[in-house]
Amino acid sequence: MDTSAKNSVITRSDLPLRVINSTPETIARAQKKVRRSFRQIRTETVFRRTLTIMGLIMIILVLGILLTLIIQSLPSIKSLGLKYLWGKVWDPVQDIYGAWPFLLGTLLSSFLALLISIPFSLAVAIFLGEYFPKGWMPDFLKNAVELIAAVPSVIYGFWGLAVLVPIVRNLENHIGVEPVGVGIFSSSLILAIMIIPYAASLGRSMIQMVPSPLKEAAYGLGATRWEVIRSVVLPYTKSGLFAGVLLSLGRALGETMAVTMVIGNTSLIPKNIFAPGNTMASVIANEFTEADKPVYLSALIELGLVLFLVTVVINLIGKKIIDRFTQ
Amino acid sequence: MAQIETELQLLKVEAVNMWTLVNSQLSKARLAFLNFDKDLAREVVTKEKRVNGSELKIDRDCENIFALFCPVAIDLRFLLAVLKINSNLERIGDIAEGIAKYIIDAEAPFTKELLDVTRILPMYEESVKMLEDTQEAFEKEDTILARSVFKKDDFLDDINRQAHKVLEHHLKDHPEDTSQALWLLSIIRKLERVGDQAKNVAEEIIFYLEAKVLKHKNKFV
Amino acid sequence: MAQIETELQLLKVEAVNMWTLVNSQLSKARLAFLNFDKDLAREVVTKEKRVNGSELKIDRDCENIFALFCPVAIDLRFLLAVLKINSNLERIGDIAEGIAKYIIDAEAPFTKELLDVTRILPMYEESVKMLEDTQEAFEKEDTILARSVFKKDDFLDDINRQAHKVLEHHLKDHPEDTSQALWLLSIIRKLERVGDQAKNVAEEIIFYLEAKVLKHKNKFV
Amino acid sequence: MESTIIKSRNFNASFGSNHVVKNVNIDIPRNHVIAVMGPSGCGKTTYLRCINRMHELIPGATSEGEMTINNENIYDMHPIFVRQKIGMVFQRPNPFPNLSIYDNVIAGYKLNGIKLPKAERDRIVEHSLTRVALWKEVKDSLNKKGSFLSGGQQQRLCIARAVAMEPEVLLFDEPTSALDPISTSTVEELFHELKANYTLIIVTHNMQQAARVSDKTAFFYLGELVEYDETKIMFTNPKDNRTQNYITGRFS
Amino acid sequence: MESTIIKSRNFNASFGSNHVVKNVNIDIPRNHVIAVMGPSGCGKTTYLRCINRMHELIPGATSEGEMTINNENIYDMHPIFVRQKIGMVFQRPNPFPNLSIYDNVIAGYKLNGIKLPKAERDRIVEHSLTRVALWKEVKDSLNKKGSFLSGGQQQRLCIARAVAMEPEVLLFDEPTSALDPISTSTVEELFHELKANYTLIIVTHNMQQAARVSDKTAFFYLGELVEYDETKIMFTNPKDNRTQNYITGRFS
Amino acid sequence: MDGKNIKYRIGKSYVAQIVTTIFAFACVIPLLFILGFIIKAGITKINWHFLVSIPKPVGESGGGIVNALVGSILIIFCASLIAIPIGILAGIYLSENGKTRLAYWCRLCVDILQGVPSIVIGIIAYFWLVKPLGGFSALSGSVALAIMMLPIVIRSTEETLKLLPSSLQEAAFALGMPFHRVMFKVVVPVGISGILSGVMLAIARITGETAPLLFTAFGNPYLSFNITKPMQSLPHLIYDYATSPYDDWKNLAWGASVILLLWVLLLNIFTKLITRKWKVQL
Ligand SMILES: Nc1ncnc2c1ncn2[C@@H]1O[C@H](COP(=O)(O)OP(=O)(O)OP(=O)(O)O)[C@@H](O)[C@H]1O
Ligand SMILES: Nc1ncnc2c1ncn2[C@@H]1O[C@H](COP(=O)(O)OP(=O)(O)OP(=O)(O)O)[C@@H](O)[C@H]1O
Ligand SMILES: [Mg+2]
Ligand SMILES: [Mg+2]
Ligand SMILES: O=P([O-])([O-])[O-]
Repeated sequence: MDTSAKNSVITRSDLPLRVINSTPETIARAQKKVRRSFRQIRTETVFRRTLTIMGLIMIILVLGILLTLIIQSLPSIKSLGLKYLWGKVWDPVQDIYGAWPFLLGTLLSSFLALLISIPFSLAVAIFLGEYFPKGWMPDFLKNAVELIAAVPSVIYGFWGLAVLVPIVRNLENHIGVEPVGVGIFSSSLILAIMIIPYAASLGRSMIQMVPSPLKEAAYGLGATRWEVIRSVVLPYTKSGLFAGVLLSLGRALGETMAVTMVIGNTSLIPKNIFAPGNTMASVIANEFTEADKPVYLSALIELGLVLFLVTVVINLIGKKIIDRFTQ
Repeated sequence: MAQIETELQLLKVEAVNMWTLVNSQLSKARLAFLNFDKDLAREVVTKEKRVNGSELKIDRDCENIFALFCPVAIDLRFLLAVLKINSNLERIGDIAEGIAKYIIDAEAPFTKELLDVTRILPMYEESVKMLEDTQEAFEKEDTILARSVFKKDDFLDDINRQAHKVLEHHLKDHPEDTSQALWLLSIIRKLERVGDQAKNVAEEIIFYLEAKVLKHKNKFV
Repeated sequence: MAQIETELQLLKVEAVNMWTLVNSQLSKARLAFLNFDKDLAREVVTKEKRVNGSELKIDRDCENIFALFCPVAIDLRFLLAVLKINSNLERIGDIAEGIAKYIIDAEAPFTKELLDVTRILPMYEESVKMLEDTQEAFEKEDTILARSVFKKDDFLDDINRQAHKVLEHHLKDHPEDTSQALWLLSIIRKLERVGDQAKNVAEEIIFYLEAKVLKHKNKFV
Repeated sequence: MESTIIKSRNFNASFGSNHVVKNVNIDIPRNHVIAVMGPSGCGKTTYLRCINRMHELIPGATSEGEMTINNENIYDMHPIFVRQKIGMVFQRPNPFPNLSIYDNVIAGYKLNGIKLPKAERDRIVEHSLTRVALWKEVKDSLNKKGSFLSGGQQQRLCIARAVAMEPEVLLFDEPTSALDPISTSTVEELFHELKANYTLIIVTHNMQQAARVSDKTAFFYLGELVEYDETKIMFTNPKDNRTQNYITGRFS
Repeated sequence: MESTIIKSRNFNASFGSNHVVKNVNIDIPRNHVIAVMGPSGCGKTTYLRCINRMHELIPGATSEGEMTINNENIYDMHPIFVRQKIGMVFQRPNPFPNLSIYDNVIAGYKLNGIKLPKAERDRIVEHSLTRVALWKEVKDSLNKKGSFLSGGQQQRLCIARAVAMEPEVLLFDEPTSALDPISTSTVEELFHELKANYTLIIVTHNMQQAARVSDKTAFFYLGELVEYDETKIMFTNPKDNRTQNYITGRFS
Repeated sequence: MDGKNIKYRIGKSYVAQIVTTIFAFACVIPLLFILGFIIKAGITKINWHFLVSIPKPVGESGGGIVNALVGSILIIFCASLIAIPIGILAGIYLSENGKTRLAYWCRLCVDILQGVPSIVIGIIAYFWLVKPLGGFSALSGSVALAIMMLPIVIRSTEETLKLLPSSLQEAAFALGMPFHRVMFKVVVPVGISGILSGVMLAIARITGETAPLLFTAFGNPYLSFNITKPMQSLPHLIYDYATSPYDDWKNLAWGASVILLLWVLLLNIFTKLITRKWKVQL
């Protein structure tokens, strides 16, 4: 829409028609009104430009992030090349930088967490979305799940360190692996709890979006409640539920503090899921301020770049699925 | 008030006007007949155009209401009744005109004796009365009054049925009255129709108000 | 096909049946008149009930279609036309019955001379023909045929207008024919009505097909 | 012979303390089209949903009184049986979006876990789609999703889905209020054909539709059944003043 | 004297490459009710929205041709002025939910930043609400939110809001299709009263409504203006076969 | 369709429902554990002194967290100042120009931003602010947190405005209102509860964030009001002291955890109240 007022001259056609044949004072009043309207029209243009600039800022921001990461990790990319990714040893003291232990640690802890959390988040989603959308009990559950998401990750880490790690150590004693307590398994447990709300609340809203006529159609054909859920609700929402899982995964991959506090922070390749390890995020958190050599710092930033790319891709896929679902 | 109600109200007014007009035509034709007043008769013939115009207007209004408002139940019955009453009234107007034309064509005033034997004067009065009664019944939505019309029609029918015999008898003694007798027979036949039409109108009024189809009932039951 | 189309189709069939029935009544009355066949005349009187029944049925059907389908445009015009045609046909049926009753009441066969001077036979034939033409025009949706009816009506009107003079004249010479003349006059007046009714029907057909209101037009323009 | 298929005696339904269907007595004859009309919120939908026990799916909804199908009390049967016998079609066409047209038609069997040989399934699909005059239009795209169909076709697909279960009664809740006039007329024409095999109960806001499609009409007002009669009589000569006022558009 | 207020000459409108209003020529007389009807998707709404330049709010929407109000080209004026002169009422009643009834009525002034003395505002509110026959019903609850009103009342409130700006023309896009029959009839009755002061253009799906409320009717088909005539004539004797088929419910 | 089959199906339905319920409520157990433990461990440490004094050095018991409290408040306040206006305006932009190419890329970027791990944002803030300005500062922490807030505010604004019926805007346009007035007088006020809840959510989320602060605000054992200098924050303090080997410090961390938890909890409750109160019935 062309909103620029061509000029501020008030023409006959700008006046309200009912005014044209009236007394001079009503015409003057109307002209005043019209002049104000011209001011409004100019403000409108300024406002639209401002909005567009805000939109642009977001793009610049993201491009800036990407560029910064790339530029800052250039030294490491140049000196280490691609084999950096599967280099098995990380030893800053000897200037050996291999990211494989952290990649493995990240993947292991995240997928394990995902595996543990899925049944619970799905159950919450179905319970809240379909079985009991209203009432005090589901309200309680809903708020509780929201609270899980709200608790800061550093508190999970702290609790994990203080409570969970000793329990896991006991467990490890029982099953006969090296009883360190801290390690991939502990961090997966913590992560699993932390990511339940993401898949659950997304799943719940997806399930609630299933049009009730659709469900009623199934009831109308004589289906039981479970059959309605299995044959109508779940198929209808499956892509949405998958997107919820993806978003949880993205969250697990990027989670820093809780993991840092319970994973053990060793640069060795984890031998099993109980072994201590390190994730990309936690290694950055631990070593960033200590990185004294340019390559060391750059190698850490390259880790950040990889983390950035992985999480971005996963998140984007999840978002696309949700967008498609909601349309 | 819903738009259709306004329209139906207007239609009713129109119908009542038509009634009044037709009534005045019939009464004037009667006066012309009584006083053998050819001028008045000519006026009746001229005014027939007005009746026709009125009929057309009501017909068109009914059609528009049907098309625009989709009437049902009592509204529908009212409209259908008005449609039928309208054409009946127009026919009565035609009859008044016909009688007027006869009077114009007739050569001489009718003899008192002939009028007496045929009982045409009470017949005429009664038919005018019937028409008035139906109008009142319609305006006041009075089915009792409408029903009263039926009995009066029997009276007309009786005179109509006797007419042939009476005239034949009269002509035997007064062959000079042939022309007059022929006119009177025509008029009596017409008046009988007025009675029938009035009865039809009364039936339509009852149909609209009570949703009973009376037509052809009293004849066979 | 939309439900209303089916209903209108059925209504049309019904109307055509009524037409055929009325036509047969009128023709039978004619035969009874020609052959002075009182039995046939009585049959006509009895069968009049059927015509009435048919009229009632069509009326009720029209009312239902109005109430249920809310017809507009050509459908509406068709229904209105059928409504009017229906009551006209019923009137023609009545007239056939009336003629039959006259024949029952008449004492002796009509003399050839009287028939000839009044030209009642061609009049009768023509009116039957008019009715048949309208039926065909209705069935075939043929407005040209419908229009042709108007001319025929002039012929009837002419005979009707002459009737009084002719009969008066005849009676002067043949006073013994009084009764017959009176009957014939009644019948002629009735046949004139048949012509009018047929004309009305033709007008309705044209109205429905072309949406032109012809009524009262040719008379005054 | 006209026989009664659905019968209510002193039937009541409530949402919690909100009494929305009051003492309804009605006899619905087999193989007829019954229209249920009345002003908004008068309980038409609620009554309809009581017939196949969908009402009780809403938390807090209760009902009492007698409601029988073929003289068996519906409320003594298991709802699953009831719903198989009494199909339902909703306001907006709602084919299952994740299923093909074919699967939508036999969804009732699939949902109920009834396994049929392929030939039998094909027969049911063809038969049901033919019944709703959709077979010709979709027989070449049975494996496509139903969502590419037009509104009227989708609604007919939903009717086919209900028909496939071979119910005795079909309930329709404002089946055309989400359709444009052309689709509406395709669906309305269908009703006449369906009534040879089923009993149809249609809730509609649209008086003209009730007039066009139904044999008998029930008029609800404030939860009461005010009048129930032949449609022709309802629209030419209603007995109750409330009916008359409603259909002639005069509202008090 | 009947004078033309809105006039289109060879008016066209498109959504991108989708040409939805084609060469429309129409003369709309002052102080009349004009109904615009036609099958779904024929461009009725689009044409209506072109009249007060709401069409161009949709990205990619274009229009060309002449459209005048009182012989001045609407497309030479600034849309803000056009819209103050030509009010619009939408399908669903949409009072501003965050404003009271009072504020809703003068929203056109208040939200445009036009300051009026309190007395003047009171006068406008009372006058507008009286015009739409709502004053009596709401005068004691002017400070309540509009959402507690019934559908018909809300729609009348929206009309009052448009009326408060003293427009010359009021556009209605299916103003009653979201209302129940009772509310519909309250709104329809209003049209007759409003036409004394405004020119009303009403898009409607409901043929009967067009018949009931309008003086003239325009019939659109596939983007063309097929016929435009007195409503009475349209419904008793339409000239175009497409019109006849549409209004008699026979669709090809 | 025999009765046995039906009974089996109904039974299955019930079993499924029970299993679902059990799994759903199982999630609550760890939460209760965590909350219970933290409150038990931390609540006794909290007193007035704890709230108004700065931490004591190693070996001295007592001490408080006032520096972290003040720091958190300041950092969050500055982050909000940056993120809320930009976020709301960008949200309006997205909801209004939904289909343009720029909006597509903008939306994509917002989606990307939402998925960026917090630690990466920390890195970015480090390079954009800490290095150029020559030292850690609260301000750089605020910027990092603002970047984290942005996508939440933008998306919640956009979603809220999109959910509003378009008839609302059209009604306003049809009254001849200019675009900015339509937005600020009609659309935003009606959608204010959704926008506010997005803002509160964003604040709640960054309140607990530690990673981006690690190398921006850095932490500071002393009370500081200078946003261009390093500053302590609650989560950072918890992280530092929780991973320290000293019991006194751990106790301090437990206390701080309870405070942080309460803070987040209150924010959540506050959000709920606000959205309920401001919710406009459409
Ligand atoms: N799910 C529900 N919970 C509570 N009350 C309800 C519910 N559904 C409907 N009602 C109430 O029950 C009454 C009847 O509703 P019902 O839907 O049967 O009316 P209806 O006649 O179908 O109206 P409409 O024509 O608007 O569909 C209404 O007044 C409504 O307030
Ligand atoms: N926002 C839009 N963007 C693109 N095309 C549109 C848009 N709105 C409408 N159209 C197209 O323009 C055509 C005309 O639409 P319009 O809304 O004017 O029809 P209508 O006659 O009002 O139909 P209805 O009765 O369904 O409201 C339709 O075919 C539609 O596909
Ligand atoms: Mg309902
Ligand atoms: Mg539209
Ligand atoms: O039209 P008629 O009065 O002669 O039946």
